[in-house]
Amino acid sequence: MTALEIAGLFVRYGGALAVDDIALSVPPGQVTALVGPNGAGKSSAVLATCGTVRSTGEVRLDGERVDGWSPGRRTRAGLALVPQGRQLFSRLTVRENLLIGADQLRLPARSVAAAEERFPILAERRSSLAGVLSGGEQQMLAVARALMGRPRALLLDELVTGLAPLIVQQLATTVRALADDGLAVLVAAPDLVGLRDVVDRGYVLVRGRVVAEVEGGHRPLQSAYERALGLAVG
Amino acid sequence: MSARLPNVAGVLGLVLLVVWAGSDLYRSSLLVTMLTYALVALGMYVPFVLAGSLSLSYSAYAATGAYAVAIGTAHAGWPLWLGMLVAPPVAAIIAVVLGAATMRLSGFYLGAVTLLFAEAFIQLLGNLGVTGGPSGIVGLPLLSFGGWEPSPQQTVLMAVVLTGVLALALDRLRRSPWGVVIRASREVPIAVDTAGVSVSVLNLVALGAGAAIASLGGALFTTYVGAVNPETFSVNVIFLAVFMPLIGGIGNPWGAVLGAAIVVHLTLNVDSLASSGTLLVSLSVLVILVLFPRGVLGFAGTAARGGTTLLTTVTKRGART
Amino acid sequence: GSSGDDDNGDTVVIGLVCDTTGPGAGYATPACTATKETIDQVNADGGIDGKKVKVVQGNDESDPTKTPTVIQKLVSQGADALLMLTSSAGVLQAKSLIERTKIPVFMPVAANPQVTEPPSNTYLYQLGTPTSDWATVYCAAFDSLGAKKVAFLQDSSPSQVQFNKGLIDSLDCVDLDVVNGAIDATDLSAEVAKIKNAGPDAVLVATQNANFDVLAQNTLHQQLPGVPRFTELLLSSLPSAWAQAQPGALEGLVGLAGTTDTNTRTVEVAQFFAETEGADFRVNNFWTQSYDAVQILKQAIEESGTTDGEKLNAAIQEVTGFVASSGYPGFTLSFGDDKHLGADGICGLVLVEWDKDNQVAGPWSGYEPDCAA
Amino acid sequence: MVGLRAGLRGMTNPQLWIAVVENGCFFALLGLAFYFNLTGAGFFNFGIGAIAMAAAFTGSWLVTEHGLSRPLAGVVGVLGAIAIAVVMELAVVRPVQARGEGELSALVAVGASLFTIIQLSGLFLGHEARSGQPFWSTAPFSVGSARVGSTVVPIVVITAALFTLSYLALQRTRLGRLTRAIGNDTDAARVLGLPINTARLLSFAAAGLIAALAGITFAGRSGVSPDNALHWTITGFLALVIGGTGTVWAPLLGGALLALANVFIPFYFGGDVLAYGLVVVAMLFFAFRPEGVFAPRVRV
Amino acid sequence: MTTADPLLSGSGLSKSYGGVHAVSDVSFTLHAGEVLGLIGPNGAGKTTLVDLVTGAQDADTGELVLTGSPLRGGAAHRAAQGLARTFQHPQLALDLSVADNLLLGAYAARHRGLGRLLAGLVRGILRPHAPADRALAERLATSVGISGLDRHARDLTLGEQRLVEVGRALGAEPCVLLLDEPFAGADAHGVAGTTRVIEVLRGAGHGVILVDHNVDLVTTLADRVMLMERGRVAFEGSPADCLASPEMQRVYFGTAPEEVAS
Ligand SMILES: Nc1ncnc2c1ncn2[C@@H]1O[C@H](COP(=O)(O)OP(=O)(O)OP(=O)(O)O)[C@@H](O)[C@H]1O
Ligand SMILES: Nc1ncnc2c1ncn2[C@@H]1O[C@H](COP(=O)(O)OP(=O)(O)OP(=O)(O)O)[C@@H](O)[C@H]1O
Ligand SMILES: CC(C)C[C@H](N)C(=O)O
Ligand SMILES: [Mg+2]
Ligand SMILES: [Mg+2]
Repeated sequence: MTALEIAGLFVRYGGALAVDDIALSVPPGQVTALVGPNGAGKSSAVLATCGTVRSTGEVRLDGERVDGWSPGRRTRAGLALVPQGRQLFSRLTVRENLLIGADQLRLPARSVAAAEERFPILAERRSSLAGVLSGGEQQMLAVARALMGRPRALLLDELVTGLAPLIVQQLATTVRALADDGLAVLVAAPDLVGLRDVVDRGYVLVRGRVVAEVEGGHRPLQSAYERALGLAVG
Repeated sequence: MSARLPNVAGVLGLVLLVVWAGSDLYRSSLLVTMLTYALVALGMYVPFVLAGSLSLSYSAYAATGAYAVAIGTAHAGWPLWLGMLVAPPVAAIIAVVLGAATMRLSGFYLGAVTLLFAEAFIQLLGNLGVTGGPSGIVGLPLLSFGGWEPSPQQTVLMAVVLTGVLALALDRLRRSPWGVVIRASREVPIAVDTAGVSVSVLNLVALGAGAAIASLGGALFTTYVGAVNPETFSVNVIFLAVFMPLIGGIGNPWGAVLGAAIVVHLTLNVDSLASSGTLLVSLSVLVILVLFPRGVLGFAGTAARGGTTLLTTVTKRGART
Repeated sequence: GSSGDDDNGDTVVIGLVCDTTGPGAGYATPACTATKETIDQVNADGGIDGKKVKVVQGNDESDPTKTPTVIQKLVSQGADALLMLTSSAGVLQAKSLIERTKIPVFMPVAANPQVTEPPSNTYLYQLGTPTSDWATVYCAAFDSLGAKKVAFLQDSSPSQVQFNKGLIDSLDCVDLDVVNGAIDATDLSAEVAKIKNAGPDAVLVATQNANFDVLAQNTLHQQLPGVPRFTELLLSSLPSAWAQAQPGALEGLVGLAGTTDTNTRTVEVAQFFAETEGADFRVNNFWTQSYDAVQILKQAIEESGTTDGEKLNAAIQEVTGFVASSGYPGFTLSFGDDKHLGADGICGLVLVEWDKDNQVAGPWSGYEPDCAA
Repeated sequence: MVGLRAGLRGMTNPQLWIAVVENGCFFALLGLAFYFNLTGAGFFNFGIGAIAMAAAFTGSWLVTEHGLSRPLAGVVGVLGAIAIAVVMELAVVRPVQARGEGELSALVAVGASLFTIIQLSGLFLGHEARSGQPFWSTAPFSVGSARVGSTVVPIVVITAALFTLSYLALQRTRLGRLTRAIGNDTDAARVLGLPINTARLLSFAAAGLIAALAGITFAGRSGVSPDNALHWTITGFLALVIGGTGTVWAPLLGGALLALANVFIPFYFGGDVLAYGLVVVAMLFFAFRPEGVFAPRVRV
Repeated sequence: MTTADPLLSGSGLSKSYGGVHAVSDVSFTLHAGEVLGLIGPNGAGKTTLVDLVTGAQDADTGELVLTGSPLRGGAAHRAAQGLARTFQHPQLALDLSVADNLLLGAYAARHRGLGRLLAGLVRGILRPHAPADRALAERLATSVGISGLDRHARDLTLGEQRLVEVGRALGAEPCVLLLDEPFAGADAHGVAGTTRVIEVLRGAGHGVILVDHNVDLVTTLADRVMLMERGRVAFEGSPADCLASPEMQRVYFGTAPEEVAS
């Protein structure tokens, strides 16, 4: 059974179609990649899945229809998101940013301590405002916030962007471990840098459409992506 | 094409207003009040709408224009038009000095200090001797250019031309490289600064230009009415100047002119006995903001586009059948 | 002033500028009502010279940028004369315009004498009493108390400072200590503390802003109990403001008023207004002066037999010895080429005293001008 | 020497300090109402002064014209103020902001609301000033040579209570944290699916409540009229801005500084200098502290 | 000035916030026609160093010299001397079009100083549009590889916004360009665009400081690499030496196991 199942998804901004009738399945225990060039519609698809952009189509979590649910309800049902960009509360402290995540998931305040341990710098700077952290430190904070609790499905939009190789490696290990624990993981990114070794399967998205669905690790996915890009350019 | 539309409509609107006013003194007076407000609102358009700097001392700049005319005429025996020439630089200097003193402020911090300044300026006008104290200066002569005394309509016509030219100029400025730089400075000051234009200096220039334009509004009013006192341009004017561009639509300086026309119509021309003009204006601001987000001009633009589409569809269909 | 389309010769058009919704609404609203009721009565009695009086009305919200346009509007509607119940600032703004428009303008309740001072005052008239007369009355009152050193607490708005200038100059009978407070102050403790430090024999609060007056009286009552307090003309006409004072804060306060019920004219006019305003109606000078303004205009039109602005203005300047419905019995109003403030002498002024319930108890016992006519 | 003695006479006059405390509390409460809106919705609600006025004015009208008891009128005034604040959010601010037109439109919309409330109060309840009808006042008493008026103790107690409660609510509760997060970055909150509408509504309601309590209590000193609204708005705004928007305590400090200026400038330099004094003091102050006393600084 | 003189050099630069020493005593040189790669772990102080050089923040201590004269003053002043930069978090005017954002650098260059600002105001009214500007926008767009000039910047994805920033900086015709993580989140197409810009500047004898975490790309593009760690320079040298250095191994690839959290 698939943890996260998306079918017939459309996202429109004004007149423009950013996501054009895509279907994705994100099985538990596996890391599914969603690759595509900039502007392909990856973030739009991810955000639509979480309900934070308007969309049409079906989203199922463990078989249950969740499209139509509020984003908060989807989060509580086990759909966790690391959004792209700086989606932090700059004038709240590091600790408070984590607490917001804990609150949203109805977790006890002590779960924050565990999240801080994931990245020692966060523990060190826990009472700094999030807005003074470096770009990468902010990304760590966003990741730590989403990984609190026990989600059923995890959507990671450009998880490793802006992070130094050391941290990337460490996150790759974490992602693998979470998947092995039975989590359904979707990583969206314009390339597979840093996550090559942990990707099990994936989709190639070009101009809002899925042009390839690939099983069997990152290698076939990479070549499908390259073929698709050749196509897209030509 | 569509960028020209507001300009054409604006000029046409002003021409129609002049025709409508004709030789009627009441209508001329309405028009002068509207142009006064329009000039103050156009003045505010530069720093507020383009540069995003919330300077609230616009009553002071309008008053500067008014007093430049009145003092020049009453104490120095100048012709009125000379005062109108002197007003903009004087107001610009005041604005730049105030701006320099508040250089480190932005947003609401700037708003707070400039609002206090506006209130203190009114007090100052009432306490100085040269301004005629609280009773101000009355009994100014009529406008005259070396013997030629324009009729009230001719005066109104000149004011209309001035306002129209300024609106056109600001629209061109808005779209020019200078306009792009200043509009960018509102959203991403750091990007403009690191591209080589000091945002503080840019703001000073915007404040000075805006004050100069606003002072023309005050000068016009006093020239037409022949008197001024410290309360002529009260703090109320500031709020109106903030409202008017929004009512008309901030996408274009003509919005400020349109907003002024709407405000004057609602406060002075609507004939519901003893009703409150302030209430009518503020209610319509609310209605406009909630219903037509981009102001009346924005709404008209959408409607016009919608209309054109409808029209072309209809004509096409007509052609087919 | 017979240019408008509504003016077809068998009506007299009176333009009314009332600030019914702006900062002047507190006093302009009753004065406006009084004016309209008086005009209704004039019409019921057959009008002026057989012509019906028609009212055209505008509201400038005491905003000087609007006043000139509102005046133009009424003129374009055919107004032959104007009654302005709005702030002095607005009328000051329109002075030049009024001079050019050449129709008479009355400000029945305005208290600011600058309005009718030159320049551009040919067509402007006020019914109020000049501040030099106020000084005469205050001096007599201070004298009766033996007060030598008086604190003068005024709001520092430019118009009030100017207004009080004449009064201060004329109050040379006492040693005056002038203290200024911001007109929109939320607190006057500092000002009152300064007064307290000076140790005056009496305090005079001089403001046209009722809020300022009440705040001053509350603070003085609390911090200078026992020191006699005086106020200017406004407070006595605004019963609603008395309620704002803290319990007992107005007790013993002595203020100028414009009416007394020893004047039978006043009582008659009060009865007239009570017919429409109800039994609780209390008359004050807003009502009587508005009433008188209409009557003077009526008299002038009838005398001159015309509504032509300049002729009417000349006729107004002929009005002398008009028996007013305010002040002490026999108080009269006269106008002339260089007399645009109507009051003849100090008998338009009545000193009244407040009681412990913050109500005007009646004339002050300390001093009464000699007005036995 | 004379100057020094005169200087000391002001600073050691307890009456003046009582005035500073009373006014400071009032300004601080108005500033706190602004702060709540700023924290929860990320913008300055210039309707605050009008809401405070409307609560006090309506309460007074109910007492004097309809014989309601003061506590009952107070409750009606407070509920009315909350209702106005909520309607402002639902009918004006939210629709305007939902269009993504940015801060400017919403700001003008609340400005227009301010004038609408002033005019509607005048239209329905009259433009004349009314007596204040505080639901709680104490008998005046003396402390040494100084008199403590009937509204001083209540406003101090209310201020202390509201500031403490606000601090606890915003800093120590989940809802408070959520509110601050949403006011800080609504877009991020939307992406994370936080309950934006509810938190904003609560922050408007809280602002309405605080403004109402401030207005009703302070009106007990010398009454209230629709004309007060604009001045109250400006005062509360200044209190918050001077304080610096950084913490709950900012408006308290800002209110205190403003009250000091309002009391001691007139004492030493005269009331006519207040207007000039405030500009000069504000300019000097902001020259050193361009973002108020407590200001959070984050990077771009 | 001889050819060996650096284009830009900094010495003893420091900046701390409270107890955090974001940059401590950093010195560097950049020669004409050189690309200096700046790498280091998250929080090493790279962005802060870029801020100190461009004047976006004031240094606590340190000197900067550009073509032989000291570089002081605010950000605008330094930009006028020929510095341009991009931001780690893109700073585009979202209400303006892509074309206007691209042209902002060139436009700002024309308005440097009060005199030119006032002249530009008048010129703007008299002649708001120059066809050459449109052509310039198109040229800049082609350089970085972006299309849709009339779109709102608001509608761009983060990746596209980064490219526009690079184009904007290029439009200012800088002699030193500082790029803060231009490759973060970029696809192959975006990488190619930015690379093109870097090569153009290098070819013209200008200098580039390139900050990024994509070590492969930085070491390929850079002539020299500087490795920062905790606000200090840990290593400086050629890309090959850097990759081989023990500092690099330790700091960047975490051979020191205690650095890795489980
Ligand atoms: N708020 C918006 N309004 C209008 N258009 C948008 C909006 N957000 C995204 N788009 C457009 O939708 C398309 C898809 O954007 P999306 O952010 O989903 O792409 P992406 O694949 O995540 O790209 P990237 O790798 O750069 O993050 C792009 O063309 C973008 O310009
Ligand atoms: N304003 C500030 N207040 C407090 N600490 C700050 C501030 N600015 C930066 N720092 C800290 O200084 C350190 C250096 O930050 P900087 O942004 O320069 O790092 P960086 O090398 O660019 O990192 P990244 O690769 O993650 O972008 C970080 O630990 C950061 O948290
Ligand atoms: C008390 C009022 C009748 C006077 C008014 N404030 C004026 O300026 O004319
Ligand atoms: Mg994306
Ligand atoms: Mg960085």
